[in-house]
Amino acid sequence: SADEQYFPLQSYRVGPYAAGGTGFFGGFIDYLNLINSRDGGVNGVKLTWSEGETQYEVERGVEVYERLKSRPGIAAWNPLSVGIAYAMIDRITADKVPLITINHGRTDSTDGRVFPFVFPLLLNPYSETSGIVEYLATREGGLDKLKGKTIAVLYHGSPYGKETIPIYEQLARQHGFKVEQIEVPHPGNEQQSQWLTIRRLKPDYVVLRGWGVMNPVALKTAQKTGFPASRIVGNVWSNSEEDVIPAGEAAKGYVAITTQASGTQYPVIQEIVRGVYDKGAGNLADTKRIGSVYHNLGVLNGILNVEAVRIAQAKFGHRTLTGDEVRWGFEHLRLDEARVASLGAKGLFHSINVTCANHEGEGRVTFQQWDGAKWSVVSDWIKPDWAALRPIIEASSAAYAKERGITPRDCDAEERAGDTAKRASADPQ
Amino acid sequence: MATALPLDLARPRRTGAAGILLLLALAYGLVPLLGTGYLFEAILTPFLALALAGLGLNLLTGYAGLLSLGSAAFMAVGAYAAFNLSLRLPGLPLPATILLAGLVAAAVGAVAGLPALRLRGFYLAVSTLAVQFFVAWALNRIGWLSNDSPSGIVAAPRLEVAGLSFDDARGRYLFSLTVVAVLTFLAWRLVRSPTGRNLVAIRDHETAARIVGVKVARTKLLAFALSSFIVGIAGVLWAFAYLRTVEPAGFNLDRSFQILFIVIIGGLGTLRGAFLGAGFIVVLPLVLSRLGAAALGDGFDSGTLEMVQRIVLGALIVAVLIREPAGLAALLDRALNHALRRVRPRS
Amino acid sequence: MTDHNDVLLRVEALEAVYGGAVQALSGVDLTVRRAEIVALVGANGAGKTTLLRAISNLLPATRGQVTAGRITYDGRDVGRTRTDALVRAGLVGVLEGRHCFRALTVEENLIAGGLGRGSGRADLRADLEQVYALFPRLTQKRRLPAGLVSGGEQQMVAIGRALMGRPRLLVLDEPSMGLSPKVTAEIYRVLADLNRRQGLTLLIAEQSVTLALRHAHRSVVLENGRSVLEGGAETLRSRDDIKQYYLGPRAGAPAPERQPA
Amino acid sequence: MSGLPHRAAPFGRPAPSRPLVPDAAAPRRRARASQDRILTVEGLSLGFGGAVAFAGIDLAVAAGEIHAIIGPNGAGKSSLINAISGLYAPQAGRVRIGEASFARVPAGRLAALGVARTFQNLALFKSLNVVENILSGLAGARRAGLAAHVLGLPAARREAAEHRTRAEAVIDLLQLGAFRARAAGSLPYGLQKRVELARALVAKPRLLLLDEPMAGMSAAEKAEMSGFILAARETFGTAIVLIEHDIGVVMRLSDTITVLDHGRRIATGTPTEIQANPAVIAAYLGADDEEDETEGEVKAA
Amino acid sequence: MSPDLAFLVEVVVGGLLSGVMYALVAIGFVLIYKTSGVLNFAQGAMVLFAALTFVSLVERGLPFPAALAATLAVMVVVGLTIERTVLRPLVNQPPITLFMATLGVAYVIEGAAQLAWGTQVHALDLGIDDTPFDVAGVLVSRFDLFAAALAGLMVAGLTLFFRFTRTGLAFRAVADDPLAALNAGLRLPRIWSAVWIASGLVALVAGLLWGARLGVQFSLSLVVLKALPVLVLGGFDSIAGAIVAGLIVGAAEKLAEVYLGPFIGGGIEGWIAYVAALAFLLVKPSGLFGLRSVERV
Ligand SMILES: Nc1ncnc2c1ncn2[C@@H]1O[C@H](COP(=O)(O)OP(=O)(O)OP(=O)(O)O)[C@@H](O)[C@H]1O
Ligand SMILES: Nc1ncnc2c1ncn2[C@@H]1O[C@H](COP(=O)(O)OP(=O)(O)OP(=O)(O)O)[C@@H](O)[C@H]1O
Ligand SMILES: [Mg+2]
Ligand SMILES: [Mg+2]
Repeated sequence: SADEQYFPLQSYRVGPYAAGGTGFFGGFIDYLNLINSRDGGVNGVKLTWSEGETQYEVERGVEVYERLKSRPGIAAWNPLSVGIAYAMIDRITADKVPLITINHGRTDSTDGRVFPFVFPLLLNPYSETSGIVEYLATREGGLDKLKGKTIAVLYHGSPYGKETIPIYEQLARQHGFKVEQIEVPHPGNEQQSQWLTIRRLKPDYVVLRGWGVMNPVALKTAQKTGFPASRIVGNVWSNSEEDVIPAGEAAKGYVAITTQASGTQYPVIQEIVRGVYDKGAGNLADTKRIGSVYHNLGVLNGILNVEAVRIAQAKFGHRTLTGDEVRWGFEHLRLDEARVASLGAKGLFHSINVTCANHEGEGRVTFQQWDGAKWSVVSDWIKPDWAALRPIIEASSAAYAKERGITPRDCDAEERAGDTAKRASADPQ
Repeated sequence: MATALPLDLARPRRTGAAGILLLLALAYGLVPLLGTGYLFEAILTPFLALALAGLGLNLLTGYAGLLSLGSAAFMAVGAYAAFNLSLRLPGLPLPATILLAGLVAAAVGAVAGLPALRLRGFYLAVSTLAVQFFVAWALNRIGWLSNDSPSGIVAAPRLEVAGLSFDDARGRYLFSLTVVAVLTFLAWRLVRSPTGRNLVAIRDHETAARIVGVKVARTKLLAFALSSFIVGIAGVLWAFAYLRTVEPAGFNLDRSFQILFIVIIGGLGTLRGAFLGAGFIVVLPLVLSRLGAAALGDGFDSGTLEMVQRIVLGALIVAVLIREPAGLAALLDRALNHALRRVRPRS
Repeated sequence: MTDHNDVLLRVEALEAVYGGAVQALSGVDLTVRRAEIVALVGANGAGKTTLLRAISNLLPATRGQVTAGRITYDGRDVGRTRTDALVRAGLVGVLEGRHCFRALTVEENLIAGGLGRGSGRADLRADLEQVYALFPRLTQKRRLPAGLVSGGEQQMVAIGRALMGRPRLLVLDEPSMGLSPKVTAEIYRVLADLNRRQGLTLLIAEQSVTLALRHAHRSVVLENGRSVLEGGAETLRSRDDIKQYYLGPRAGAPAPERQPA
Repeated sequence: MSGLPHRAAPFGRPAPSRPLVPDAAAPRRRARASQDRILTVEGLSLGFGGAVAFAGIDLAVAAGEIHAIIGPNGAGKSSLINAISGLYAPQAGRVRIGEASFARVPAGRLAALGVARTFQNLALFKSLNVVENILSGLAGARRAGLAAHVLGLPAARREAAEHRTRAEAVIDLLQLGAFRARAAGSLPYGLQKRVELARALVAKPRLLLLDEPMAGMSAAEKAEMSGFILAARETFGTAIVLIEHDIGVVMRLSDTITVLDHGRRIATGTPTEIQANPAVIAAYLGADDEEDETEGEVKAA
Repeated sequence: MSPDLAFLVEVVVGGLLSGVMYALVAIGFVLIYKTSGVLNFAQGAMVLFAALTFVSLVERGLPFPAALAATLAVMVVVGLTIERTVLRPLVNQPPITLFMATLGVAYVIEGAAQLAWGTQVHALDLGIDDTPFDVAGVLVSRFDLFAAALAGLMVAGLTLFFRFTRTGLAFRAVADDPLAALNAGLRLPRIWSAVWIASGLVALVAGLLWGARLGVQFSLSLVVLKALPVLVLGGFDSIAGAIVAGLIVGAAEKLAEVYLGPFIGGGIEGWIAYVAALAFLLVKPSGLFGLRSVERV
């Protein structure tokens, strides 16, 4: 049929964050390409997309949004930028199109009752923090062993960087470790004083909540001040090749959180290599970057988007869906390990279980270590402490709802009204 | 600091007035009728906000000759002040909020202007960077200012005046247009007042200005305050009418530079320069990228396109300056004079 | 006398505008022969400064532009020769309004004049001595930034700097401006001397016309951007209207017609 | 401001109604009679580092007097005026302007003290047009506030109208009408000097300090300018301190002449006295005093 | 040494060494300012461009010296082009116009750099070990020492050049009054080309050293923000000022961050240098060694 589902891409391939943007949007496009060329689209519905360059700047993101929003058949927006995502929340809510902020975005948008169209899939800043603490506990041999330890958090001097300050404090109280949070002013190309402070504090671990150039500089300066890289743990924006390669030797042994493993060994990546790159249709100019962190994240993002469409199609029919219908698909995005395996992504990521009330979907995290040439996974799939986080999230979303005069949805009622969909999603096609 | 000004062009005054009326009629009459959401949301609203910021900076840099790289900070002050005022004084009507936010920005501006009493030129310019970075740091650091939002990004309140909602694309455009029109009118009155003359006098020859009785220090601070007032309100428009979120990152150094380009490219010391400059900086890149996309196809690598566009934009800036160092306003005047002479040849 | 080799500078039907709009020159013809002193005479705004800037090819730097006509200096097309090349070819100018390097000391200002020509150290030293001999006042001020010395001293610096370039054709824009009568006389004496002994050619725009005419061999009158009269200094001195306007007023008689541009 | 004589003469031509070189004797007599000193300088000294700009200068200027200061280049004339107008801080001595006496004149209050000046190197507001430049000379006389002007309140309007009339009167007086709307920076040098004079005059100062107002002018223009200066004195009773190198002009215009050399005052007296003073001739005029175009007249005077 | 004292020394030493890195960037600005009175906004772009060109050539298999030579050549071409297409037509324009023009140049260079070499992040290994060694309890990095030595050499070289050649005089003359300089026969094109080439080379050195530390990527152009306070403190037109102020700024900002940060909040490094420079300027408005602006009426 002539049906098409359209993905407007607010990509950034220029400017300070170009490397991340190129990898992520490259992976996303590669996966969409794969679906089109291998399966002829999703149930015959072709996937289309176009890009608007944002340079990671909010107003350019808005411009691209306004320009592309009237195109037919928009499935979802995937800006991969906190600032742009924030500026879009009102807009997409009014226009009834889902906004996917995979691995980032507003923590309280996890609460789908208040943010019906926003999906911080797999990870939000709080679950990331919790995941990191859980991981450090496994290294110490149990959560109780954290007691008395000192963790220094080196954060980027921006709203993004500061966002996890309260949650670290809370987890420190909860688990009895000491946390020292140290700010690095933007852009972070000078960190001598921060690392000297760290040297004096002698923490057991340093968590890097970094951004862009701040990461390699942190690793280099750590080396200069004699802090071992293996005791530095990077957060989700400090986990890519671009963050470690510039640091050279100094990055060897550095560990970072991730929601998706890197490497090309996964069947879906192999298919992309064969089905897309070998035909000259690959998006990455540099094929060495296939399987890199951002590329795999882009592919994973593609999988999640496509599966949401597929799930929604099962309910609404094999045709171009409206944004609201795709939203429904995201809200029923349940990929268990078996389904993940059948998608060729076993080991690439763990699973996801999005519900009306939980737009994050309880993604698992894992930790990877840089050996100077590549990342390799060094931990199990770790479960953040969702139960502890949920009340904080709900408090925050409730405040937002109040401020904006939003009445939270009644998820149970909605679920009862449309429970046929559950079966549809669980049913592999 | 010396400024590039056309010394030789008498502006066609009458044509100017007619032109402005025509423009206003278009802006209020035709554009709201014919415009699309994209035009309002992605072009006109940011254009108006930045033009207003340019207007404000022009008072300082163009008229008073004081170079500032801290405009974005004053925008931020305006935006955050308005946010906090509307949050903490819920009953306050929006126009009052905006006015007060402007006054807060003006106060900060006056303090930031103190170094101007001693410093000149690029020394002053670089010292205004202290303001730029300090404000960003303070907004980031003092949680109260962003209502303790963990991400530091806060949503702007809705645009409502006396029960009238301006919360759709067209409404936001008309709201911005009105604010800009009113402030532009006031700025126009200002530059033609003795104070406006004093600003230029200080720029052109500070010693002579002092001798003829201009209160130099006071006037410089006044220039900072007035400029920051307008720039602050531009910040309110930027945050409330355009982005609808308020976050420090949007008011970074790049924005300051952008506003400075607007002023210089548009024409220092002319009010219309701010609008021409904003047109150049806001609209031209969009046109370029549309042209590029049209020429090369939609699927073309947006990054490459962007880089080509950047090169073209840079080259255009240099070209405009070479052609007319006094900026687009002078270029336009010259073209107009030329056209007029064609139409009415002098006898 | 109209031998081509003899003509050092020729200006033909020159027109010039500022800022693409203001017509400053609209038809100037002028020849300067070797070893000649030519006085350029004209009211405020007649275009003297503009003409002299055009001769040094400095108009583009002041947002002006030659729109028609041509200037040849010693066989070179001035419009196509950069100012520095002209200076090295011996065409050196003194700008109106002094234009000293204000942050540089008086001596550095003078040296800069020699640098343009590419003088060696020894030459520089010798030339400096000459300039100091001409303007003893500058000797005391050599270490002071030129921006701080008195107006007349700045004028001396400007003239001295031009002399440091060892000109063959020296183009002076109002050299006597702001100088005391004694110094003015001295400057003219020296210039006339250089002219006589070394064959220095001089083109001088001067408001103190008596002074200029006393030394000039010929003079050219500019009016409203046009050269209206050219002749020996004698002829000019004998012209009543010229005399009236430039040499000193007699109540009641009209001055030459001028119009604001 | 209707006291100014209206001069209908076209630009560039001397007004036929009045001799171009007026007889300066009448006002001179009047100035002598008047005892009210407007400016008194006592023992004023100024040096820069080691160099003396001027030392121990005494000077007295009465209301309506034209007092010329002459001297070789670098004698300290401009520095003296700068010190009187508060731009330089003298190391010793006092300056009395009207009733007020200062060790350092506050430059910012100069206009309020009724003093205006022109500068040796043009100090116009280049990008303002001629009218605006002249209006800016009234900056010190402004009463209505910014808000009043922006909102167009009656007080501000009245003030603006009054200032405009005053500016127009000066434009008429100095025959600048044709250049009204030209940016000052684009005018030829001589006219810029005239605009500067206009800017100083518009405030109707009690004391006017002119630093080489006629440099770069032709003889006719100088004569014209002399006429303007005399007219200014005539209409406002302004006392004028004049620095000028054209000795003919100085002789014609001034009531009193002070001669500086190397920062010292070497003579003060009437033009005739000065012209006969051998020290002055040696220091300034030069022995063979032939270069000045108006010498004949001077001798005749 | 007591631990507190050792720590203090370490902070100061670290600050001084960082300061040298700032000075390295600042010198590029000084060169341009010296001949045109303009803050060269394109300096950051040139740092990026030089480093990117170099590293891309190395990655394409060129040996180190060949890549260096090729990059030098490229920077020469860039300098000449800027002179020809931008400076020459804009001669005798006010500084603010030229400032704007350098911005246009920055756009072109940034665009061209990324277009030519891509937006990848590159590692740059100069082969200088960055592991610390211990001097009486204070860690010092070899790399920093190397950078300091290089900066010192450059400053010394340039200072001598300006002092003992008449080029220095010509530079100052051009910056002072370009019209008069033209009129005096100074060869502005040659001077400007020379100085833009020189600042291109300084950009290359800064780009290599900073690139080795940050990785060669877009953010490299942001190092100029570290150089600006150094510039105002030292005086825009003084090379020696750049290095002295670099040291002061480096040490001051580290001390402030470490000892003041805990009280007023961390991350103050971003502006404290500016505030310190500003405070100093209020006492001496043209910086430590900057030329006073000479004005009289
Ligand atoms: N930079 C400029 N911009 C615009 N117009 C100018 C500029 N410089 C000069 N003019 C105009 O060009 C004309 C000629 O001026 P020019 O300075 O050459 O006269 P001049 O004979 O040297 O006068 P003066 O005796 O006063 O020095 C005048 O009308 C003047 O207004
Ligand atoms: N700000 C200053 N710093 C240093 N020296 C100065 C300063 N101002 C003036 N001088 C010196 O003081 C002396 C007197 O200068 P002044 O300008 O008063 O002379 P003048 O009598 O006006 O001369 P001219 O007739 O040439 O204008 C000069 O030698 C000058 O160098
Ligand atoms: Mg002239
Ligand atoms: Mg003087």
